[in-house]
Amino acid sequence: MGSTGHHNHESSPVDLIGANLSFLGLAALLLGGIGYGLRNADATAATFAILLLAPLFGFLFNGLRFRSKNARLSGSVATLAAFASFLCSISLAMKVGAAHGAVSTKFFDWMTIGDLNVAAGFTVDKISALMILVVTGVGTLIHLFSIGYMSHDDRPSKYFAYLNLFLFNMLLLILGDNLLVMFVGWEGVGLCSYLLIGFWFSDSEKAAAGMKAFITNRIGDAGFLLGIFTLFFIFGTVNFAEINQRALDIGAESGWGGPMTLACLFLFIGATGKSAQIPLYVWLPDAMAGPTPVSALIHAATMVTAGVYMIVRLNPLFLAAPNALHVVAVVGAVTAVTAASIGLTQWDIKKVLAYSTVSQLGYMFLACGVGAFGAAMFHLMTHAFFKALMFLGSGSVIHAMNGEQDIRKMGGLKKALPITHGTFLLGWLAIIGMPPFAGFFSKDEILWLSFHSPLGHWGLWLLGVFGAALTAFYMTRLMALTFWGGSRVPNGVHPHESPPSMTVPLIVLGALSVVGGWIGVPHAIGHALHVPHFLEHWFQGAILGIPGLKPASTALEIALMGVSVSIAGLSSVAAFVFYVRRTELPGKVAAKFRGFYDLVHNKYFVDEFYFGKIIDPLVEASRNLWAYVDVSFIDRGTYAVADMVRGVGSVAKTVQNGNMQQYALYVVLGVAATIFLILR
Amino acid sequence: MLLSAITFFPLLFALLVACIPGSRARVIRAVSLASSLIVFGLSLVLLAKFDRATAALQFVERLPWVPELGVSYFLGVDGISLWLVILTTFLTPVISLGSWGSIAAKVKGFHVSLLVLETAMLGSFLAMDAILFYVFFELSLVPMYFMIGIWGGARRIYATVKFFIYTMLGSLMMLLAIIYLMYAHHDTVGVFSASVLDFYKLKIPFVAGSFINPQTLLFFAFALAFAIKVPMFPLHTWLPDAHVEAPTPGSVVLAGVMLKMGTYGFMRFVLPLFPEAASYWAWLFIFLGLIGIVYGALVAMVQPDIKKLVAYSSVSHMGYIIVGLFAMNVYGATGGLYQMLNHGVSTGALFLLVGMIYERTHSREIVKYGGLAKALPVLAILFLIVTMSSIAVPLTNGFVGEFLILMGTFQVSKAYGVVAVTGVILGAAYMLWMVKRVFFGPAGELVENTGHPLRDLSPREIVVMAPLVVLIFWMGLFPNHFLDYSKVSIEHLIETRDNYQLTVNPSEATDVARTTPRSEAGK
Amino acid sequence: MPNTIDTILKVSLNHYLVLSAVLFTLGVLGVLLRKNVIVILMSIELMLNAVNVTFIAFSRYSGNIDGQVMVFFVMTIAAAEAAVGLALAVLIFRRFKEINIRYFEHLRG
Amino acid sequence: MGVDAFEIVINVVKLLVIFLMMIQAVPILVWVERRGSAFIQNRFGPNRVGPLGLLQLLADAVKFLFKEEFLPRKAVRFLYYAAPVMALVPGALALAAIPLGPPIEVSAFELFGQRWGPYVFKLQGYDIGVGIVFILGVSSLGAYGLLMAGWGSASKYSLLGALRASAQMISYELALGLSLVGILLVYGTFNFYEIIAQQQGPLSFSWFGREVVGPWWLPNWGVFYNPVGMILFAASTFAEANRLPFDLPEAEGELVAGFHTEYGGFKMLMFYIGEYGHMIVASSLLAIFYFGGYGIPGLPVEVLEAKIAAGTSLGPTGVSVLTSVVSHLALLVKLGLFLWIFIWVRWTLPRFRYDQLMDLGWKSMLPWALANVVVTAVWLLLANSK
Amino acid sequence: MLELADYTFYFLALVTLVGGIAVITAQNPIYSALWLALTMVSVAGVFVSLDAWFVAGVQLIVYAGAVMVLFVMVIMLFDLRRETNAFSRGMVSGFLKLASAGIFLGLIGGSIYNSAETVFAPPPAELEKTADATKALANTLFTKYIFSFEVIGVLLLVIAIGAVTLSRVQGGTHAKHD
Repeated sequence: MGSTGHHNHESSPVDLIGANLSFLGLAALLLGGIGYGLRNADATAATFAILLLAPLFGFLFNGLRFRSKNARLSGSVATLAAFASFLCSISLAMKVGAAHGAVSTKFFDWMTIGDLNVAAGFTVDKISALMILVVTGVGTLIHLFSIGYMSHDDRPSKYFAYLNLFLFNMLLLILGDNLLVMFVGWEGVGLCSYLLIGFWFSDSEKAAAGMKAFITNRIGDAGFLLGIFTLFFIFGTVNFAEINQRALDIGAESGWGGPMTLACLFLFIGATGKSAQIPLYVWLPDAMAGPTPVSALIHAATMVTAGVYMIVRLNPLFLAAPNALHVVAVVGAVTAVTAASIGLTQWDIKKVLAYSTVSQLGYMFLACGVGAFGAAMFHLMTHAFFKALMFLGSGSVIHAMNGEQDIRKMGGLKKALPITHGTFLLGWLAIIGMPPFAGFFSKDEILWLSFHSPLGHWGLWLLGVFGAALTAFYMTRLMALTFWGGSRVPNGVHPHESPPSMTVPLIVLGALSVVGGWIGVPHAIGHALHVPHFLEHWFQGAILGIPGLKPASTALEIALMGVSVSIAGLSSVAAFVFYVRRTELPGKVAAKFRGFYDLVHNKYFVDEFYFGKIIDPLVEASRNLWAYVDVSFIDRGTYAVADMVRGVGSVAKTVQNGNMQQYALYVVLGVAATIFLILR
Repeated sequence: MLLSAITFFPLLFALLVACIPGSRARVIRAVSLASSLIVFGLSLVLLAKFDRATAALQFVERLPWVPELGVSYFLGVDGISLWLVILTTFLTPVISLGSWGSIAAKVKGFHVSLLVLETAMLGSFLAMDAILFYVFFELSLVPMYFMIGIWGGARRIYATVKFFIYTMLGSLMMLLAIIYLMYAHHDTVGVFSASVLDFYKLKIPFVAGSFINPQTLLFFAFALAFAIKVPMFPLHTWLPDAHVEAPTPGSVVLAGVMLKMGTYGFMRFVLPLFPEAASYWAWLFIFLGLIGIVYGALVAMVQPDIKKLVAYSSVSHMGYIIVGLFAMNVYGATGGLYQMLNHGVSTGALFLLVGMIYERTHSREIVKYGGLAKALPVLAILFLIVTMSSIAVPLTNGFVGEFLILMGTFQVSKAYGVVAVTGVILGAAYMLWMVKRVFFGPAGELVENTGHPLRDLSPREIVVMAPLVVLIFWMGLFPNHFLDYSKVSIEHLIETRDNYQLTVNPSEATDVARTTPRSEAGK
Repeated sequence: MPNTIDTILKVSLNHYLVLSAVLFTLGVLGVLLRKNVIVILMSIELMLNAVNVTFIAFSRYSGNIDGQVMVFFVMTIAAAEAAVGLALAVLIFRRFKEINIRYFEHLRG
Repeated sequence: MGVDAFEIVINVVKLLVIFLMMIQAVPILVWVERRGSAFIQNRFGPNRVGPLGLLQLLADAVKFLFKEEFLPRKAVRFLYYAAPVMALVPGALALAAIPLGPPIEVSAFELFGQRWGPYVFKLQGYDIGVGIVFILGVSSLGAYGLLMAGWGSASKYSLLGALRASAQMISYELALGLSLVGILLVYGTFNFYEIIAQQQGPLSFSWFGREVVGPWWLPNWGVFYNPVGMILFAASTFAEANRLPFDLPEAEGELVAGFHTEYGGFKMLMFYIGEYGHMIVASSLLAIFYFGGYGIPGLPVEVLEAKIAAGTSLGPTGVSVLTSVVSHLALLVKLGLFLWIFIWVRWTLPRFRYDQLMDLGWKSMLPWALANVVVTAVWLLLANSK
Repeated sequence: MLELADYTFYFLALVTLVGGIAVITAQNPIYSALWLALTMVSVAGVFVSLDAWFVAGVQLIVYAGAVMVLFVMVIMLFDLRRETNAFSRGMVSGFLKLASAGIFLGLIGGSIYNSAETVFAPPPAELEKTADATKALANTLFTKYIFSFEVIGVLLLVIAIGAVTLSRVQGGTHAKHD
């Protein structure tokens, strides 16, 4: 392969000319789009155009020179594109803040058939403003991080192209003013996820992981589609604003069979796929096959939260279908606990984080399910900060360990990777919910509302707290095994701190993990500290309040807060003891509960169940269908008919025996008969 | 004259090509390509002059052919056939150029066949006289027969015979039905006519629940012909064989255009001619279409041969179109029409790419592949794009069509919708699995041991693929550019389905009156 | 006053037609009964001649020249047919050293 | 009844006379040929019997008549005997259709108390409107004589000769017929009398609507209109008559004597008569089509008749008879010339090879003849257009 | 009252039919061919009796002169002798063949008997002079039937090529030796 590889390095003149031409064309396209916005509408349209087209431009620029190995150039362009988007996001968010409402624009009509009129229309309201800030902000940081991370890769240009494409699609998802444009982004991010997970496609397992992600997502997407149809046939529109308005007009429906409930359930299927909830979460841990920054961006901070975002986006609709919300809450809570429990036993640093993500997403859905959409968005944001931080941190570790991901072969990295360790520590504190770190505020709001909301239940709260304890335990375990204690690093590996392009994002994210939660200080505390709940104000008007939410006693809230924090604290202390002080204990416990341990360690055999009981039988059945229905039944039937015809033919062909005089006789007889008929 | 020009120019050029000595392969290819481009240019003129505000037939040409039987040379175009015509003229140059690599022997015969085939296909999309339609419909079999039979693979004779007999059987039924309709016209109006427009005016007796009544029988006679051509589920087995044995250009033209003749027939004949029967039996066709979607996808998943996989994916995709058409609402019908174009573009592109792979490694067995993306990155990218179109990822053309079809289906029944949606999942499954096994993973047996370095796409091959890729995105991004032309026609078809009438564009009516066959017959 | 026999014997169109019919039937018999390809070809010529007689007779009795034109065409076709038929006969003879019509059975698929 | 019987009698008499003329001409031609060849080859030839060997003819006739009749073993009797007759008859029939002079117009006269006439006797066996077509048709039957002879003799030489002969005849018949088409286009008729009538007087034709008239001595002969056709026709007639340089059927070196190898005596003589008959017919046609037939250059028939009427004191019948005789003599002179050319060529040119013969016929003469037709047609179209 | 023309017709008809019968009964193909030639000539005579002089001439040239000569040549070339069983075998089929031919003749005869009297009862009109008739023939042929004429021309060309191709022998006198 050496020669072919060499061959590929050199760009042929055709490629070069093509790349340059397309670069010019694309630049013209970008400028044209911006110009269009400036000329036709206003600065808003132009901002939207730049926001969307900058990553697309980055994608095309890098994509057309995908053979390039120049990580610096590719990365810079990509990062700049993301940063341009970020600036636009800020501008738009400010506009939204100033307007106290949505800012919209429409580029063109996409599909106009019958009653269906879908425009390529985009809107920023308070929900999406937050979302684009997170996505472009974190996205920019991760792009920056990637420059260093991918510097030794074979195809950095392709990588950045995919990353920019992802950003573009994510923005479509967020900004689309109707379900279909959201669906475009929805599938688009899935596609990018597929491409990025399978980025190192030469490894069969990584390619398989990408495929698995895509197909699992597809199942969810199918549900999403059905949801779109249902909504369209209820409301005659796919526009978010109109749907929400009409849902509000109709009011809540009871029972399970109502069209809105059905629509919500269909949409929730979509959300479980995209946001890795039970039963479609299986792809996310496998998705760790992709480059680590990708895991940070897509599989922690942004894409996987799309389901939550979608539900929040449609919160009036979901509120009109309380039964659907119950399903969301239960699925969320159960996922939170299940995933956390699996996280306890994983040895792969990224897998731990992956299950952690699933678990945290469960919290967000729990929040949605109890009607606390603001809390869900809040946790979404803080989670984006600290989980991105931790993934990038793990990326830094993996980079330092030359690609090693098994935490059993780490330990004591604190010294070698001080910045990484420091920032990771902040993330750890955030995720286990230590006040005043970001995670504390958001998670606590969820737990409180799950208890307190009329849509909630104490059982949900209990699950949430249990999950929090598990979270604290496995995160501490991760910290302990990776950074603390004695070194188990194999010989020949010399961990070293990453370059600034990687550490700077870490630091920024670390800071955000600390302060990110302060915009949503709960009333119970904030009242005392005179700190307002910024976020709640921000969402006023965009997110409906929980219907029938009674004022609660501050004492109860603080008490519950104390319970959860202390349980988490205890849990992490226990983990510290287990994995730093008395390292023999985990083995003993595992031996004691062998069966349970195996169950958890093997992720409850869900993958095995899916493959063994659904996919393999389906493939086998397809083989049989082919062999028996197609080949044996239909073709045999055809042959039988053919044989019949041939039989008739073989009888009839005795007439045509090649004896021309007999033919002539037939002719004569025929002519005679004709004459007879004429004369008759 | 425009339609006649579009229809018969390829035939004329075929004659021209036939006059070039067979040894001058380059000249033949160049002339063939140029001529198909000229025809494409003409069809663009048609597009530019097309009046999208009316559902009436446009550019009508009508000359008596057999005046005694009311058979006329009757061409016309409306929003339903317009895009199929353009699809045909668009794909032909692509195929022509694409064939440079795969057709090395008997170049002249191939290009003559291709051009004759183009005439036949265009004729069947443009013919508004049932007999004329039948003639073109059948004529299209002949060049295809040669294409598979001469330039095909090892079992080509088996495949051609199967293909030919299957299709022939169905169309014979259709011929009988056409003759019946001509007589029916004679019985009610007093003169023979084979004009489809006149057929629309007939009221054919229908009895619900019974099989033996004229409309139901005629309905099934037509439906059988088109169902085989499409092909619909239990009648599909000729397709994989034909595709596997056909040379690449043959596959492209077969999947790209010829299958559309079946679905077009449903739209032009079956639905409007037999409204009651079509409504009554719609469940059956939706049912079979759904089975086709799922069954085609499942069987595609386990195919060991790339081309066969794509062929079965065609079965699945065509199932969508059938379901969409028989949903009988504006979404389903629009989606169905759009999906015809999509399938032409995407599956055509897929077959071309498979052909390009085959030209390099001379095998289509999936298990022998792997890691092809590393050896042939450009091809892999194109293949991935086309795959995305085939599995209907948004912003590609496939999404628009499939979305509309699913929506139409969902409107008919939620259950239908749910079943149809599974096709979306399975479609992704088999295509991506195939992509994974062929392009990803470690280098496979064939990729490693070809004995010569695999060459990535040549400029010619990129030129072949470029228009298809552009179209994939264009159709996905701006479906309105295309649907605007068909909208009025489809809405007319759906809304007045119980009493569908097609008129001739009034501005051209004077011409028609002058050459109407009846006045000829009266002499 | 011509008698009945004379009336019947007086040559009219019918006489030519009957002559032609008989001649044609002779040709038919030749085609049906003979084995030799060449004789069969000759019998066909016989039939064509019979037809020519009919044409000319009708032409004469209806005062229409078109019949003679037809005869030209028939003669041309006859010449062509003889040429190809004989060529085939030559081939058959080369192969089988005999020109029995039955050898043409080998031509069936 | 009376008219029929009279006509039949007259026709039979005419046919007999013409047949006898042909038969009588043959010994003379044989003598000429022998003497002529001797002259050409610088030897004496038959000069013993009678003056200039003229009586040699009689001697030969006697020898032919009294030779032994014999039938080769295995010969097919009927064919063997029928063949010479078949060789003789077409020539005679063809000759009978050729006008040998202007018609004799007999004014009404009284004889045996009955009133006869007026009659018009044509110097021709019988008049057929489509004369040339008939002649071609009849002479094409000549092939049967050869074939029957070849087959009936049960001899390989004969058979080969016969096959060659008939193939040659069929081949050259095409060129023959086509070469005539050109001149027929010019005349616009098949009728010999009309053709000859058109060739009387000085050369005159229309050229783009203008009438062009040549000097009085230049006759209005077909050869000036269609020289290529004339050459082709002449060449084809050589082949048709199986004369050198086209005498492949009786090529002595290869086939002994071709189809008449097995013949002797009177039957042999009949073949000779057939062959010379062919020559006579061909010469006559050449004269009629290209050289004014019985017309005298510079002296059209009408003028001749007028001069005779003026110069003698004969009645109209006598004038007509005299005119006919003079014209006939003119034809005879031309015939003699052409026949001499036949003989001259025979003793001058060598024989073709068989494939050369076929090539010449199919690949040279046929295209030339076709081109001649086309060119003539175009020329006529142009010339007659105004 | 029978005239000369009538006797001529009967004579020619007799010759024609005898010739025809002889063609199909002669055991030796060469006699068949010669008899056929005779039939052709007498058919030409029939044409003459119908005032179709030109066609008669063409009949002589084409049929008697060329086509039949070709037949005779081929037969001679093959050296076909008297055939021991010249007729195809099979009692049943033979009977069937004879019967069908008989039926055929009967039907045609019957139709002639039934129809011709009524259709062509009036005595034939005299055609113009033969020369004019030939011109009329040419006019019809080259105006009304010009297309057919051209088609026939093309057909002849095709046939000529086909016959040459069929009977071409590899390595004949004109083959290139190398």
